Amino acid sequence: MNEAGLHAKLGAAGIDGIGELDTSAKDPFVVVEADALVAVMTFLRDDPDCAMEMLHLVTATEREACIELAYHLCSYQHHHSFVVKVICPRPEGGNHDTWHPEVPSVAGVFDAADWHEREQWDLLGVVFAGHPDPRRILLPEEWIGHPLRKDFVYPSFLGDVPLELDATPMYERGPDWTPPSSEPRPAGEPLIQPPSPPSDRPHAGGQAPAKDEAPADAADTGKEG
Amino acid sequence: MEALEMFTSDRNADVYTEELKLNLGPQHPSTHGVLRVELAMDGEIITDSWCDIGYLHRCAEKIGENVTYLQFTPYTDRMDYLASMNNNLAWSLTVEKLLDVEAPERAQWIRALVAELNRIASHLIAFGTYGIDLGANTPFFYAFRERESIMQLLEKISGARMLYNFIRPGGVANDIDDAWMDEVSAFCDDFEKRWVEYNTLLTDNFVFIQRTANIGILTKELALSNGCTGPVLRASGVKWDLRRDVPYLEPYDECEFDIPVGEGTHGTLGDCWDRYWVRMREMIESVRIIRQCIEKIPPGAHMEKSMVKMYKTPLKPPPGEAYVRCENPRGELGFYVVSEGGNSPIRCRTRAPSFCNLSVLDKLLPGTMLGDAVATIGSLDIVLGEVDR
Amino acid sequence: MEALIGLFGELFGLEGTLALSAAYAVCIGSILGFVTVYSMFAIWMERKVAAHIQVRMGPMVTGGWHGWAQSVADAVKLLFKEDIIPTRANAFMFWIAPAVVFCGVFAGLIVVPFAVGVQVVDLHLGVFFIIAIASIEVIGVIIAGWASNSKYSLFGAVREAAQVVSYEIPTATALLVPILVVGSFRLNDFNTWQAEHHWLIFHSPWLAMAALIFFISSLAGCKRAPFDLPEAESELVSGFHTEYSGMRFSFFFLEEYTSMFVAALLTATLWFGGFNLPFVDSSAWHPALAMPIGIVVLLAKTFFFIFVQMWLRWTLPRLRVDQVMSMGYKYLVPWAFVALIATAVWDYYGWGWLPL
Amino acid sequence: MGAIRDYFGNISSALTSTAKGMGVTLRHYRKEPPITIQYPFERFPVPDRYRGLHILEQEKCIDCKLCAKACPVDCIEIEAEHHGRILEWTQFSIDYKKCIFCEFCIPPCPVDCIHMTTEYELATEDPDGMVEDLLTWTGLRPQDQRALEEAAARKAGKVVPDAAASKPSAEGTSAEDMAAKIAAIKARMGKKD
Amino acid sequence: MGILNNTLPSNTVTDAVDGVIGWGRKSSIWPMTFGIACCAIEMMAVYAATFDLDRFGAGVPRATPRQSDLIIVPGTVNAKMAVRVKRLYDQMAEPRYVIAMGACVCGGGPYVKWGYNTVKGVHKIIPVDIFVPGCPPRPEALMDGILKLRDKIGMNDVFRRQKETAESMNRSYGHL
Repeated sequence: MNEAGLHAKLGAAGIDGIGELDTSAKDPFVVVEADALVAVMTFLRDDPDCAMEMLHLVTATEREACIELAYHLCSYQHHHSFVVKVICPRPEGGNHDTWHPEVPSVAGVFDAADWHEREQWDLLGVVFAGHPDPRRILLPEEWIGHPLRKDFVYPSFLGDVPLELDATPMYERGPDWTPPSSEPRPAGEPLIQPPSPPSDRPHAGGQAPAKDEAPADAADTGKEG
Repeated sequence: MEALEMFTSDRNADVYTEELKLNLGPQHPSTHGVLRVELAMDGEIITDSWCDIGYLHRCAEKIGENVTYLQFTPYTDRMDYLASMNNNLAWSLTVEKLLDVEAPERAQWIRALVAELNRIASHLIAFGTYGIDLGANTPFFYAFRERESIMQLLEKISGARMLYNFIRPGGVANDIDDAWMDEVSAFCDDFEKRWVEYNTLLTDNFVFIQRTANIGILTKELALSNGCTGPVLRASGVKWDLRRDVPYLEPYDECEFDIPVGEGTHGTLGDCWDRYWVRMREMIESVRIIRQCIEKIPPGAHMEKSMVKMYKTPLKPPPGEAYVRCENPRGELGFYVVSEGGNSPIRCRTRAPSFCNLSVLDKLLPGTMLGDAVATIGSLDIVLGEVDR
Repeated sequence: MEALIGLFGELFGLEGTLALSAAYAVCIGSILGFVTVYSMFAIWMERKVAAHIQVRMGPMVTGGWHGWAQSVADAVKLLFKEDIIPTRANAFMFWIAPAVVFCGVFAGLIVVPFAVGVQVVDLHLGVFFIIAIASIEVIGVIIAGWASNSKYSLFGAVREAAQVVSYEIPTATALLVPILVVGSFRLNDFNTWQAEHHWLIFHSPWLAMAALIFFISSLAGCKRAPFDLPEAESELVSGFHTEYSGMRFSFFFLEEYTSMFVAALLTATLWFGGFNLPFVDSSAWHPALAMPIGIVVLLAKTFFFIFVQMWLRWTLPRLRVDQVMSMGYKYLVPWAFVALIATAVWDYYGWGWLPL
Repeated sequence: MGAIRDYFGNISSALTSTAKGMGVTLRHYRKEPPITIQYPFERFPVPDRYRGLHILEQEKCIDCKLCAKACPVDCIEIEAEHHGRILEWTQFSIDYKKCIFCEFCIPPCPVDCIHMTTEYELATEDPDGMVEDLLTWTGLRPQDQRALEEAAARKAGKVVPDAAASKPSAEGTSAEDMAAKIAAIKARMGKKD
Repeated sequence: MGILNNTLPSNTVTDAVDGVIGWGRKSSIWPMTFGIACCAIEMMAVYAATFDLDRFGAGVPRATPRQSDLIIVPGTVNAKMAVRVKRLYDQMAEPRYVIAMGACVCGGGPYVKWGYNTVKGVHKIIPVDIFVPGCPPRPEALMDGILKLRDKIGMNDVFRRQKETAESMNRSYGHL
């Protein structure tokens, strides 16, 4: 069955909040409401024509206006796959400190979602309501913030472990050294200046100067940042 | 009756028992890197276990959002560092899908050839380290001997021993020549003999079978629900291999090869021995594919013409998203990339096969013994670089 | 021993207790020296054997010729390494454990006849003495594991206790089989008996079986692979000596190799003719000739069995702890008793097996 | 009966499989010679294509910084001052603390002046000693220096005293080495393509 | 103690003793079985048959830090792992040596710029004797590092850490 067939099947299931199939994308997807997610997933798993045994991937993507969750499913019986998306719009001024979008957890439907959802919470700060074990998975428990958000501030210390390039080695610290993480982080002022965004990076649109071009012109193509 | 109850309860109260928490890792000889497992032990028997990962979290997804598409290729090497060709392949296919480009025919055959070679190398490490986990040190040295040959072969064409950065969007970095392919087929002949030796030494060994059969049984349902893929899933009896079912390279469509599936030879279906044996047979299947690749490889370009300029100007795929899965030695590696038309993606998500395979560990361990825990972890064949990314 | 006492009397005029203690000191000193030198050689040999099985070289640089001085360098390094006693460990027990372990195995060497007359004490209960005194080692290991205050150590110690105590039974029972044939516990009697008759391994199939059972269970007693559970590196990090460093750790090393030596030596003495050469009657030789030849022959046989132990170690995977137990109780113990009873019957009827 | 058959089957398979395994190890012990390469005394032949340390043909380099831009880890630092067509070099260094030997700096070079050698030994005691300077001469070459001075003098209308060839280049030997090395690499590259 | 503080006078006897001890130490470097990332595989290749570290007497990988002399840090150390690495180093018995293997542990490597979680060089955590950059370094390069470490050990006095280093370590770790 192709994506259109699956979408039709899903539409016939009588679940509210199922959007249209976006066929313009390379992998056609359907956007569903957050409330309908668990029902949709259960249906896709249990329906014998869909028989999506496996949840491949749970991905949260931060865009300008929203955080978008993509669920990649596939069926080994029927050799088809499907993408379900949930969109959480960004509230006014929502940044990584204040805004944690919430979607229902599908860990009860697919065991595989357990670790994937924990990872999305860890790295992007998406709250999965009803998750059996909502802890961080990759980063240490005492980590502040969610690093895959675009406005994440790079820390310079975790506990007393230095994360800066030019930090003093731990064994050379004086006896009266105190970890700077005890101070509150200044809001909006990163401890390390976050690296320049991708579009400003020197590689962007870098043009090779022609061989016979006067080298004097090449002087101002020097590396920025 | 009351007296008896009192008697028994008193007896129980007298014996002071305490659950022993044993911390396995991150520095432990048999956790294959920096996995940490916390075990609750009742004597030698594990009653509960908690996996703790993240000791090798290297921010790969953040880096992917900040470097260009081409520049991320060497970072994919460093995820599953035992099978970096396969990782390069998956990433290149993803970028190609975003760009609507297809690699030339010869490049596809070269890709399949080197990917299968790397699969053998990766399974050899799994075999060797599994021997060490179970106390047999010698297979490790034999496995590394053959692996060294593969690394020298791949070094000749790519220029690096381990992290090749050879398969790039649009094709492969260098062309291969006939002399090199002759060396590969000589290696294949040698390897098949060695493979029989491995089986005499380890696979058929009575102690080895005792240690692995009926241990860590992963049922089909559990494997599917947890998203296990690759040899772990096939050992549980699911005949699913992307190379055959969704051929993502031309050679996989044209070559003949079998897909080894667990049969429960020495015990229950889906035990450690089955997982091990699926891997061992996959090596031989890879040799078959390599032989056919050498035979059928067509002439032509090794890199798409329009893609050569990517070295000087960054690739700019149109807005959109692509999800590509590849059959890695450890399972299905997927890259989900969201582009908004810039130099770098805005999201670069990796579906790491080891990550999903490892998530089943907590369900396999309770009820087994400490020695079995080591055998189970080894049979899942995880690479922590990929689990934590 | 008596010869030494006499020698001291002649040379220095020592008499009585003084001569006895001087003789003991010399004997113990020489055995200690022998054990040290032997262990160094055995460790070097193990590394070379392992290396060549694994198609590599092993030590090559230290000392020049094939790294012969490798173990000397190891010893020097271990001697000058910091000796850590963990803060939470029981310091006294931690301190005493390596000594207990080493003494138990070391004492076993006292009754071993290396050649005609080369023996510290010719005990009537020689075999029994070795079995008994070697068991002290378990106590040391348990002390070490408990005193370290580490969970891995404790696991290793408890495994060792269970394993060694279980394997005492097949070891002792298998040893009873040649004792039954020879009719003595004295180790020298085995040498004389085998010189007069034939090697005991050829006496009957049951003796060969007893030899196999003894060899397997002595592997477990020495904590060698495939029974190296107490220090199972891939499971328990280093088992009971996880927390030991420097010189104390080297005592465990010494103990392991010495107990290997004792086990191999018992196999050679009890079943393979001791210091007798095959097909050669050496009883009429002059002691000055027989003694060095005897020592060489016995050591050659012993090192052959040590080689087999190493060969096995680098071939086999490790058993699991319950499989070790079931192997001991379900396979080795019954068959050891079968061998014992069958030998009794066999000898009662005076059957022969090989035309010897 | 099954249990008893299992019991004896276990004994026999344990003994036979152990014996077979020991046969394999014994064959390796006796027959197979060690495959060890005794490294400091003998070395593997490193393939021509090996991606080792970098080397720079300084005369050809035009300071376009494309290699630095292509680098995924930003490990190349280039600084030079331009005097018309003549470059006054201050820095062209590769930080091997960051370099991942991915080879992306090689193809973008428009003048084909940066290459990778087959050298790989980098071990050092110094935490700051892993930055390799690829410049064989810093600043201006003597002849360039003279040319610049001449040009300046001509501009000022002065007559330049002819002092050419008064001093031989101090870097002469190293420049010759460099040329030989680069010739070798070029031979290699020619074979590669 | 004179030995501990490295204040014994230099004469024939101490020089000879130093020579013997130095020879013993440099000929018997037991590394710790400790793998973190990609470089660990190349480290395993060094132990394996083709390169065989055992030729220098360094092929006895000990799993426990107490018995090992050398910790090769092979792979990226991140914030979560750094605490463990430091603890492992603390548990080792003197004399102990550290080899930083790979670009990541020498100075951050490819993760230096965007790695929010990685420690930029393990020398921020524990004192390092030899740096072996490369990504990953060839096995020969690591052996080159180990040979350099051997030379370094052979040349040193009875206690490797000079007085000021020992004092600074005393300060930071509270014991020696």
